[in-house]
Amino acid sequence: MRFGIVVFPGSNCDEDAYHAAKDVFGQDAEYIWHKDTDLKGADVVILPGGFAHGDYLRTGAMARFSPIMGQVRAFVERGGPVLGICNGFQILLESGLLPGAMLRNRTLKYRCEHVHLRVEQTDTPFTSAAKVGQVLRIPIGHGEGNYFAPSDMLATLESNRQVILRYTDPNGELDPDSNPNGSVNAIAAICNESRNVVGMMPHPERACESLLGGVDGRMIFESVVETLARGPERPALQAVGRAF
Amino acid sequence: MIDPQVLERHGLKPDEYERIKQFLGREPNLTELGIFSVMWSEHCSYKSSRVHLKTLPTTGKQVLQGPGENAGAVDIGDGLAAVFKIESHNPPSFIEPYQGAATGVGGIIRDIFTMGARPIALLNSLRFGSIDVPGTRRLLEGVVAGIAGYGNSIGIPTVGGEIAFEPSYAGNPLVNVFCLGIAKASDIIKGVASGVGNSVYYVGAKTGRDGIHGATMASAEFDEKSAEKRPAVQVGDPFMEKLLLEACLEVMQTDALVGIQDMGAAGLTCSTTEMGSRGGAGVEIDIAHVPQRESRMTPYEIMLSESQERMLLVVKRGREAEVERIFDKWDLHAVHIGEVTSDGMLRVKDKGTVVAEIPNRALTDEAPVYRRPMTEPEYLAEVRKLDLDVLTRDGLKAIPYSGVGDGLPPSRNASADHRSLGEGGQTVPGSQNTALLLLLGSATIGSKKWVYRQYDHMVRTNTINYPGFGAGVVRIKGTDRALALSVDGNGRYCYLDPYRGAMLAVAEAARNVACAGARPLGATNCLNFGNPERPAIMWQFAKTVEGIGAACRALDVPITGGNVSLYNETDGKAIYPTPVIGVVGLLEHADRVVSRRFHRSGDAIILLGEGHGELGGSEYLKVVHDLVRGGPPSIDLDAERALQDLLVTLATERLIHSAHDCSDGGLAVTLAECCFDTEGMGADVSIPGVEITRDPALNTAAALFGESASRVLVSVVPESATAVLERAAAANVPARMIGQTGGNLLRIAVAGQMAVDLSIHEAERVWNAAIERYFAKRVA
Amino acid sequence: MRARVFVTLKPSVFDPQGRTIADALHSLGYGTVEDVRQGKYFELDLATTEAAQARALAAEVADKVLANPVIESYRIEVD
Amino acid sequence: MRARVFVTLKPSVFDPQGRTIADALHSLGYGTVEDVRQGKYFELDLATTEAAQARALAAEVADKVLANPVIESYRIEVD
Ligand SMILES: Nc1ncnc2c1ncn2[C@@H]1O[C@H](COP(=O)(O)OP(=O)(O)O)[C@@H](O)[C@H]1O
Ligand SMILES: [Mg+2]
Repeated sequence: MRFGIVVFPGSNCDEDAYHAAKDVFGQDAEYIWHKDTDLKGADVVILPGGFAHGDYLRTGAMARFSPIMGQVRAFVERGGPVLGICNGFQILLESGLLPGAMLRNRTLKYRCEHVHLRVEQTDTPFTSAAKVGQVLRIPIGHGEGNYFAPSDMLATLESNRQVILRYTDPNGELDPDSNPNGSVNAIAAICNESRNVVGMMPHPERACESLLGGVDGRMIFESVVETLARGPERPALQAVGRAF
Repeated sequence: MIDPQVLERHGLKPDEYERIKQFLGREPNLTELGIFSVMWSEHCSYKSSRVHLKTLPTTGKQVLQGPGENAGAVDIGDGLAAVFKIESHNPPSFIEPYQGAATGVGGIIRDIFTMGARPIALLNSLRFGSIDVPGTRRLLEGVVAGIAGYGNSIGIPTVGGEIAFEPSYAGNPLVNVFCLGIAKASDIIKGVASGVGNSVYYVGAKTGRDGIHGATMASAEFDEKSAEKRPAVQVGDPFMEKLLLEACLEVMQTDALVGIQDMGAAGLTCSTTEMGSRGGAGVEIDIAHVPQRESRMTPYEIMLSESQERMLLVVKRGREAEVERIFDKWDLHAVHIGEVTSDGMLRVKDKGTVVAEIPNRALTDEAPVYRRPMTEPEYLAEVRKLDLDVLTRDGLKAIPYSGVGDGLPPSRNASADHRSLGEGGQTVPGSQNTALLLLLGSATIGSKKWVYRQYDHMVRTNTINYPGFGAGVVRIKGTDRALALSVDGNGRYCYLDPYRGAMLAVAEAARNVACAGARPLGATNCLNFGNPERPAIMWQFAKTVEGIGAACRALDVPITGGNVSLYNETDGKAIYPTPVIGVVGLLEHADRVVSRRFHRSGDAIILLGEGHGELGGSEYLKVVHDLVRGGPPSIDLDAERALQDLLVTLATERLIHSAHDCSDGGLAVTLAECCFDTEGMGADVSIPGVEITRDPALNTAAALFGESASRVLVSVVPESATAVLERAAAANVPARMIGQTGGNLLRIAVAGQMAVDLSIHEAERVWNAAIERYFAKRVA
Repeated sequence: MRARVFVTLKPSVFDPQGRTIADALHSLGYGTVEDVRQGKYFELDLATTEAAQARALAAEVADKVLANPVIESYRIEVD
Repeated sequence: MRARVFVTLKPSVFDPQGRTIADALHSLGYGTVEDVRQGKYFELDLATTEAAQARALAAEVADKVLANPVIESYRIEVD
């Protein structure tokens, strides 16, 4: 199966996502330049981390106008799986493919470190290999990962079970000190209503090889590889995740 | 029109002006004078340092590129080269910490990718005044944010560094940044202009009036009036640099390129003349074609501007369209501004009219070189005296400390006189515990997590030893190998003895790399000093270079490049002489990397090397007794070499679980650091005593906190302990088993007497808070 | 003409920068500064000489690019 | 009272952010937006009812905290 990795000017985790897909998981991978007009036959699209257009103005604010985003939108509408990692998540928010917005980290500082995440939902193509409640240790690296949604939007997100990962302590318990950026409801990842688009601030591609200090990010890639291998029909809905 | 005031403003001496006239056979015009002034500035010409730098060892079979190019390179096998260099950005970072540090990072990255190498790691070495002085925190916060802002955005991980706080840097913080890149050994690209008729291209940001005379500023002391002289600050544009980086690397895949250089200090002037001079050619440009950000810029301004993120390229004639197309893809517009000529001249035109015409050679090879007078500084005789008996009267017993129950780690008020604080008179129980906590909680020794957490240290998914765990280590994708990197220097040591201090800096950087299991291959150096026109400073400089040379020869780490930053003075007070050494080492097997932290409970702890209780110049004397005195530790370079070779062997044979070198704070601090980030694993050790005075407590302190060189703590599974001791014996390295890991306490007995007995949890909390606590309130 | 666009976080959105500055000012003794909100400010040079046109253009650009309607609102001045 | 402080980069200082935004607007077809400069905008709530006092306080705060005098200048409005 083929991963399409979109490269915006200023993307800087594009090679990392490519390396994970191709070298670690042995899948086909293609870079897709932001001015390209087709997705090169990708079965799954990754919007990688980085600083598209320098993240000047607002993170992701200018990338959403890139020509390729029209194709990404059409792919989403066809039900294709799309993963936005870090800056990719921010771009999905700015494009309206996911709800909400990012604010600067509560500490106003960029933060790069490992965090713990609790898996809340497994009926997405990127978490299907996980168990609800499972705790993952995956690094973050961002200055603007403080997820925000107005209260009504937030209520909808929660009741639709669109919150996929939350920041927790190592035992999977919510704890303000374990929330690295101040995200509302400790949200680290969400999906869209049709559940085929996932945005996450942590970097799973940085946690796929034991040499790099952890392999908990593999689950994200394994999920989508399995999901696509299983064919077009959707995985059965799993048990509802823990309520917030 | 060129009167003495004009000359002075250009930092040119009357005799230098006479030489200029001789070269030209006429009076220069103002543009030409400006060009001479920047090219003959200390920063570009190395006129005071050159004679000394020439003595450094720069060759070796691993060296692919020595000093003289934009960066040095060493062979790392598999047909690959490690390209690396260090650069200072001290005065700009004092004026505007964020932008100063950010543009420093931008500059060193350009130096690396101009060589055809993809930059894959950054390090930084920082010096500030005491952390409890108000101005320091603003500088620290700005500098760290600037390094983060640029490096994170462009996507190059910052994998290590060092920071020290000393009053001598209060008015002159040091910001040294190191960058490493990887290139195909056969594809290293040079900064040359050659081939008459080849095209000269300008690409990148437009030229503005920023940073004009930055190079001469970097060569002049600060004084009260410098506030007025402040040139416009350069603002970094990491996004532009990212585009340049990708586009230039793509252009380099073609063979359309002859040479390339970034426009750093002295901008267009320096890049045109240096490229021409390396290629034995001339360069002719027309500044009317130079993209300009501001209107009505003069030739003088355009030639001297230091706007960031600009590159100069020489492209083969006929291949221009290919190159332009690649830049267009990245939304960059490469502009043809001139060509290579045969006459060896730098010729600058403005819409066809010649506005400057100077032989390249006069600006580069023939720039002035000075053998400045040197004398041993007077302060040395005094500071070398260390009377330990004075300490025993009112030192050790005087530590004002009442535990950490208040939630705050101990700290000494730097401005308070410790003597008066000690008037209570009686011995504090557990005074060695207290001293250890004071050291762990001091900003220079404490955890730097507050700093490196702001740096993306994982992007590019190569980092296998994170900052905070010893040397930074990055694997080389597509091979089994990895590179270990460390930058080190101790200004206090060099202040007390520049020759020995410099040797210790080289030894420490190489030792840190060897602790990771890597064989040191090469080094780069950044020499930060005061005003070289003062004989005492020049003496410090010369001794330092001698020391670096001696150590690099003995350890077989040739110097492949570096940077000199002089005039680091405020109101006539110089910084500590501060060489910073960056060493790159090679691990044949990435998965055999070793880090500082203990791995497993029940492991044997072995001390390699021997302590002699050397307290001169130590952190202990500074932090606990407020004293900067004595000679720094002695060093036997042969013993150091043997130790480093042994470390590589032990790692390669997978005999050790961890390795950490004893430096600042001595064995006790090192041992504590081995316990940190292990979820509270302790250690129980017993070390021999030393006898340096009659006072038993001070002898104990010397055994714990003395900073004798060439020592490393390793941990090993008990079954391997004998093998390790045997390898050490065979290598002629003193080694002794001193205890084992386990429990949740750090217990150290000295000469059979329990001297330190602390909970790791407590010690780690103090260490973690050392810097963070000064910023904790700022969290919203 | 020049248009000025002020983008601020909506009142319901927590403003970490404003909060931090307010705290810093308090610790410096500026208790009279009760609250601080931080926003962005843009100066647009427009190739038009009509105020109404300038305002409309600035509003379009603000809607589309300069402000994120989920968290921000904006105000325009033209002179 | 409320004071508004506008902080902008001094004219001689390069504003890469403004430049990049302008470029983006051009590629979106907004050629009439000739240039963009980006700055910061602060709203200060002040516990004072006198305009002169408010202005003086805002200026002091801008000097000390809000603006970086090396590269930025500021302007104050009070209402
Ligand atoms: N400015 C910095 N940037 C990144 N990492 C740093 C910085 N300062 C210190 N570190 C990291 O903290 C650890 C301790 O630094 P240092 O005390 O200099 O170590 P050592 O004593 O082994 O030389 C190292 O791993 C180093 O890389
Ligand atoms: Mg060090």
